[in-house]
Amino acid sequence: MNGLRSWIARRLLLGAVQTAAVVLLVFALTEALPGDAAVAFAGDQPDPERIAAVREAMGLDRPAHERLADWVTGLLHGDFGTSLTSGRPVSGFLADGFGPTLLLATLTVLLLVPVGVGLGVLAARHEGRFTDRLISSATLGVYAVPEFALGVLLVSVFALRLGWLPPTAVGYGTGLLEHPSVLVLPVLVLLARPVCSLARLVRAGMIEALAAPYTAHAERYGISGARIRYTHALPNALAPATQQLARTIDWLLCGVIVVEALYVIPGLGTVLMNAVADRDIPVVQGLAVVFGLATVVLNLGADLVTHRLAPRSAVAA
Amino acid sequence: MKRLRRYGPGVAVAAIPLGLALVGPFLVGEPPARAASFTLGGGHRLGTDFVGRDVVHQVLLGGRPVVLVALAATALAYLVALPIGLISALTHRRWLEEVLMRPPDVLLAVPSLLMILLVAAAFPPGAAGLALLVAFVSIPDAARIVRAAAAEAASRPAVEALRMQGESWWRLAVGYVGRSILRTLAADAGIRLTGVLYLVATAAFLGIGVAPDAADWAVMVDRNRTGLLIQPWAVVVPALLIVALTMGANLLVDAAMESRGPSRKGRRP
Amino acid sequence: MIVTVTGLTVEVEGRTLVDRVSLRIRPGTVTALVGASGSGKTTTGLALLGEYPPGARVTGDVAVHGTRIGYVPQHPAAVLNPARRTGALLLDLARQQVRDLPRSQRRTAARLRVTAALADAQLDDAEEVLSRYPHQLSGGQQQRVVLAQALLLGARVVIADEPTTGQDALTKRRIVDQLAQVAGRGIAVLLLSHDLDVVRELADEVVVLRGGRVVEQGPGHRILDAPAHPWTKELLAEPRALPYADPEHAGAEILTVSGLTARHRTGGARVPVLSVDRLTLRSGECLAVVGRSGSGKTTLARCLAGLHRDHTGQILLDGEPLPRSLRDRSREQLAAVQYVFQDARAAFDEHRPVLDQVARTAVRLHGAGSQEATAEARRVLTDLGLDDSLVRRLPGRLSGGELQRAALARALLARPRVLVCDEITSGLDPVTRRSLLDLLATLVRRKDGPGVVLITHDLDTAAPATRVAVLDGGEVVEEGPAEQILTAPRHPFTVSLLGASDRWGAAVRP
Amino acid sequence: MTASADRQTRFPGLRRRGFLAAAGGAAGLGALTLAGCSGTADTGAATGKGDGTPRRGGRVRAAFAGGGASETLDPHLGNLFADAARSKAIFDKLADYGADLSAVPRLAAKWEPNAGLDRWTVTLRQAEFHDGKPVTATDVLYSYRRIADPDKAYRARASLEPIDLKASRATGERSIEFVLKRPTAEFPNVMAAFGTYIVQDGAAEFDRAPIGSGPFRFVSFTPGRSTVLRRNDTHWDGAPHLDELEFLVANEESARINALLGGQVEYAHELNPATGRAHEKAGGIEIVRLRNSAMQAFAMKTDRPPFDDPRVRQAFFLIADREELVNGALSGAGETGNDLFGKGYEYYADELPQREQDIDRARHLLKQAGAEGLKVTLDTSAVAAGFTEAAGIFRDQAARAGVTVDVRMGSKDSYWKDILDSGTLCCYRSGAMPIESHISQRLLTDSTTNATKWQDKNFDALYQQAQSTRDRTARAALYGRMQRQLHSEGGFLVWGFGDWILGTARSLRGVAREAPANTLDWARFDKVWLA
Repeated sequence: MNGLRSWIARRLLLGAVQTAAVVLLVFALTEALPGDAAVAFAGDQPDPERIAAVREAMGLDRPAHERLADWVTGLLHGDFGTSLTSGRPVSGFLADGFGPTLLLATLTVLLLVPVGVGLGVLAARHEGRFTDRLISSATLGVYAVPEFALGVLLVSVFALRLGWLPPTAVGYGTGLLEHPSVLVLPVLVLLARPVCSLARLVRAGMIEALAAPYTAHAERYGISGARIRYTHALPNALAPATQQLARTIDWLLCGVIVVEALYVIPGLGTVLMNAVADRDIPVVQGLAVVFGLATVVLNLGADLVTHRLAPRSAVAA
Repeated sequence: MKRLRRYGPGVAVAAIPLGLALVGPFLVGEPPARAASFTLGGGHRLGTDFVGRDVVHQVLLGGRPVVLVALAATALAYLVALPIGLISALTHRRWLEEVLMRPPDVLLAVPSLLMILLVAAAFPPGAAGLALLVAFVSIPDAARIVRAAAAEAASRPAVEALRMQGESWWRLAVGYVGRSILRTLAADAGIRLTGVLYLVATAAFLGIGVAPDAADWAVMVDRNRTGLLIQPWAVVVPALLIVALTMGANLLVDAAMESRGPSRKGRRP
Repeated sequence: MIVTVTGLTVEVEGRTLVDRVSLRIRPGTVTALVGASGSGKTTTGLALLGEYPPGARVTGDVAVHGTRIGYVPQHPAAVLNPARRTGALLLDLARQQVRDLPRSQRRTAARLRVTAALADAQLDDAEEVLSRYPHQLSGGQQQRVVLAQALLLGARVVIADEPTTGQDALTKRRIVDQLAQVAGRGIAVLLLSHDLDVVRELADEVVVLRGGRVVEQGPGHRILDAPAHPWTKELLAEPRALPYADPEHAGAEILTVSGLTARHRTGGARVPVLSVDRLTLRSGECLAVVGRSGSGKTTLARCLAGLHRDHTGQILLDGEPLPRSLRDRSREQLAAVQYVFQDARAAFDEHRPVLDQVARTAVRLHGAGSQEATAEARRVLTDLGLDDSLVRRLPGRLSGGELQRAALARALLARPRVLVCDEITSGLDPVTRRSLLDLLATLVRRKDGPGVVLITHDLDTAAPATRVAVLDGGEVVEEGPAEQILTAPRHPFTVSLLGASDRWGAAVRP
Repeated sequence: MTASADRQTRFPGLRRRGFLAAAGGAAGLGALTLAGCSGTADTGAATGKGDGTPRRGGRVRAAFAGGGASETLDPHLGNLFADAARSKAIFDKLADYGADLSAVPRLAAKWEPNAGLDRWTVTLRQAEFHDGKPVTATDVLYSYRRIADPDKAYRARASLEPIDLKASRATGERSIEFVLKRPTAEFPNVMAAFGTYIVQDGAAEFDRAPIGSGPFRFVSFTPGRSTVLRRNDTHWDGAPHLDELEFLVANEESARINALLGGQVEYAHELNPATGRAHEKAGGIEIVRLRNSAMQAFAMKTDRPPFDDPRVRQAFFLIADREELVNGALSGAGETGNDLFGKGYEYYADELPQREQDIDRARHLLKQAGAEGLKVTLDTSAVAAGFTEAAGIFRDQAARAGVTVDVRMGSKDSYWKDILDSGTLCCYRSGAMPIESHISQRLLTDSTTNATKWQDKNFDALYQQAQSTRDRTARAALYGRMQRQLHSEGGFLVWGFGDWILGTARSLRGVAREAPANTLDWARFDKVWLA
């Protein structure tokens, strides 16, 4: 397993490089945005004198590389810096936004795997028959609907017309868990697309695995159908799905921005949108670090799982 | 007959939006006079949109940009991903492989929407710019898929046999490897097209890239949704067309995948 | 009688794969189905398991009397689940058998049964094997695990499909012993094989198939020693005895390998796998390189062809060093050293007609125009017995033997000085193999014919060579004239290799 | 570009960029003495009628678009509607704007200028902070000095510019003498200006336990999420009817309306016109339209070609089909404009004839000016509702007069700065503020945000004259002259005034229906009750 350890070490190194690159890229892009925090702050009162004063107060009159260097130095000491706009520590922003987003993401992933896999296996089991056609077309259809459209639709039907669920999470703050009903719609919206893609991948993988000689062999030797499906075929079908799952961090982020806006959940997506609008670079940077790290860790995890599920495939470090 | 059964549904579903997108702009005449926004009747068969324009007129015009941006972005992504993937799969120089595949790996860690948000804000793009941008964020993933598929094909003895014959790189890369991974690419392209459409639509939701009053189905869905309760057609029609486009594309991909028959994974020993 | 097949006919889309086959299998005996590729052996074997190709029309009757049937396919890896540890299916099988026990005892009981079955299949380090993934096992271990599955199942009949194809003499020996032992336990073995040495050694009953029909059937020695049917005779014909090359013909040294050390990358490290002090090839001669799998013979061949770059030392062509990678070799150098692959099907582009692919050699290496090249290719192909209508097809429509000839033609079009043939006959049935080797001999014997490096695990194939080099563990342990090596080996490894095949008396017939 | 962009596109005035502020650099000559300076007066007019008798008790939740995690309760830092509404609940100003944007006294019981209009004596009413301490002249001076601190960039600093704070002093516990740098007849507008809240002497930190004198006391605050307040029983203007008030942040308009429909909030600020129309008749909720809240215009730079020629400006005035713009860009939720700011406000010149589209005359004028086949670039951005829509519509209208308008989209986060000095034609809007403030901020040679580059010595002189004129009628006449000039050749093509649309639960009563956004009765929760 020494090979595995050195592989992980190399992956972590790559992860660090990736995160650094993300931060640099984000910094460069944020710098390239028209206007800075001072201009954004001045808004419809772009009195030049006032902008200059704000700029000085925020330290924006210093060269970009100096500000970046300061920020990086701080980061190495575990300090994310302070928000330009509010003067509060960035770590506070991240900590506040992290809870709701993590809750949404965790719930989504927890539901995503069983539902996606279940649908995929069900469809594969009835390949070509009605159930399969139904699941396949439904997943295709839902997959094509962007989150915002689905969100509007679900609210209209389940919250406003039928009144079954609260339409937004307004006013629940961080106590989302105590009000599980407000989470139903957001999680449904977040789930929709990943479930579809996962189900489709699992279906394809299952069909292939069910047609493989080793499945035929187990069948030939009288192993029960359910056991073959879940313990013999499924692990093979999951390898490609796992990789896809890691990519859902990207999706979840897209989805989370939309869902947080639609359902008023004050998570990282909201923090990001506000910070970009405010040109609050330290906050955007802090978020880039968080997202970069999350992506790196998830991809590493996915590769490890793939390694376990498809041991033959050499995973490139 | 078999072909019809296989491709029929996909073609049928995709034909309406594609047809509208391609022919629509030639069918429209002068824009009808503006009316109040979100009204029904008054000679507007599908009512008016959020700035009082005729929805039918907008629908006819709005397909082309969506389809063009989506197709162009997908094509562009492959235009870059293909050489990267092919070269890195075929080269024996590890450094070259590193140089080609590491940057996409790094980009993979950047959430695509964050990327689009920032770039679009920094350099406000037009439709072409949006296509470029969406293509850009799709490159890493596409390059990885091309590379994986190409590496498999490149490791076959056929490639070594071609090398023994002194064949040129082009012939190897395009004539053999490219040809062998065509189906994988077609399947991936279908999925990517859906992803691109989704990104374009979501970008419109977030106000990126396209003029906010552009005749564009994705923009229409977003901008007209405020009037959903008083004038649903302005949202429902373009939304259904987008869904039909993605569904059709995926049905076609599925059909192509089915015709591929049993997987090629199990290679002859 | 444990299995009775009567008048079995299997048709797919109008083609008859198996035609009115009848056979009976008795417990504790080995029944061999013998025939060339495509003779219907596997279809018949699978029919016993109740499995048929998709869309098959089946008539006749297969009666299995009160037992499950075990199956050991040609490539055991295919039936081992790559995503599960080796023990997964074994434990599942055992668990079914211990259902009656109290829940607390089931696990231990199942475990015991699995270990016992592995022991029966001669796998000693059971725990170790069970916790590994299939790809971490050697081919032999994989085969034994699959056999253990059949034994654990309690199968009274085991079908072994081409168990020895592509195996070296020592491995073959082990497999034969194992099958004999299985039969010794009272289990009926249905052996599907074209390896007549194995059949001779094992079979109590032989059924000769051709084109899906039984041409001859009877007790093993009767069929093998006194075949009645001409096809059986052809199948049984002696392997080639005449030397490939004309001994008079051997000329100057064309290829010299000196101080070669080749490495493979495993994990992060580069491990040396081959080290050759000195090896030469003269024009007009045939050098056979023999060894077990993993001995480094293919690596040697690939170094010569420039397909394996990671090596030190020199390969001289006419005294001039050859660049390590074929990417750096000039056209002349490329043309001078050509390579024929083991798997001919994989070595052709499935999307282009064979003729076009063959002709490209002339275009690329000799600058011929495309018409000219096609004409030349057609001539060479016809020479090798492939007619025009055949070579205009896509590779998928040609048989393995035909494709191997086309591959030879592709190499010959380069007019090579050195032709490296890597296991080109493994996997071919005796008839096809013999004709291919005869063809090779004609080439070598031509006036400006190439020197041939023949990589093989099969001593019969190596025997007619001019010289033989024996590789073991990446080193040339012995080298010399074929006759000397194969009759009076000096190195213990060569002795053991020869000894293994000696037992069935078919080994050395120089 | 961002979700905030999104909300801004839809509704004017969200966040910093869209604030309908009335911050003015200069002062005006106001009503010299205020009639009806009594504390509780004048709110009734604006209050919803027929709502029955107020009932005490209950909790109201109000949804606003907010500023995210960087929000603050510092009343001087506030920039957003949400900030303004919260500040209004916790703090008081000396004065505030009535429905016609004239100053209404609040903490100031009365104000009195000297003869030269450059010294004003303000007497405070008896009021106390939430901690029981009285509001004194010291607190007022501390607050104003804090705002005017040159090291800080408080938004209201420009508004307080006319005051010489060094010379101003407390003349008693509840009386202050403000010394001004020049005669300022409209000084009460300064005291009513946005963000000029009175805090306690020495207060610097507001996010943990802000103390004001306003109708509600602080309970809790989570930036970007919620602010909970409760009734201040001792408020000088009478205790609020509500027990509790919670401000909630919901940036998406659809989220606010959904929350309202789902009963999660009782008040949703900033709805869009289509939403308004959809629910106006449906009856589930009440839709409140605050008229004349947002001026919508195109700003022409009068100092550079082609708009340095008044004939071209006039031609553009005539190109606009205002009805179509209001129907299209504002979805009908608004009124047409007459190229003047402040419809319905004090001093508005409503005697001027409404300008109508006249393409032929426009063509004629352009031809005279030698500007046939004119091509101009129209800057717009998703910074405010209706901007891009208006740009598109105007492009089509201009085409009929042979003018090619090229619409250019800019970044919304830096839009206001970008259009201030560059470009020639841009979309423009403004929230409610007194006409005087509009002039002083935007139309004088030395105005800091003069987006039309309207620099006219004569006009400047008229303004100075007005500021030194005590008599209200005489002053009105001067404003009339200025407006006539602007109407005939100014740089603002004011095509409409957008409604400000609110949604309220049917149980919420007493919501003012006449107060434009930014005035006293807008977003005022001390006079509402739950039926």
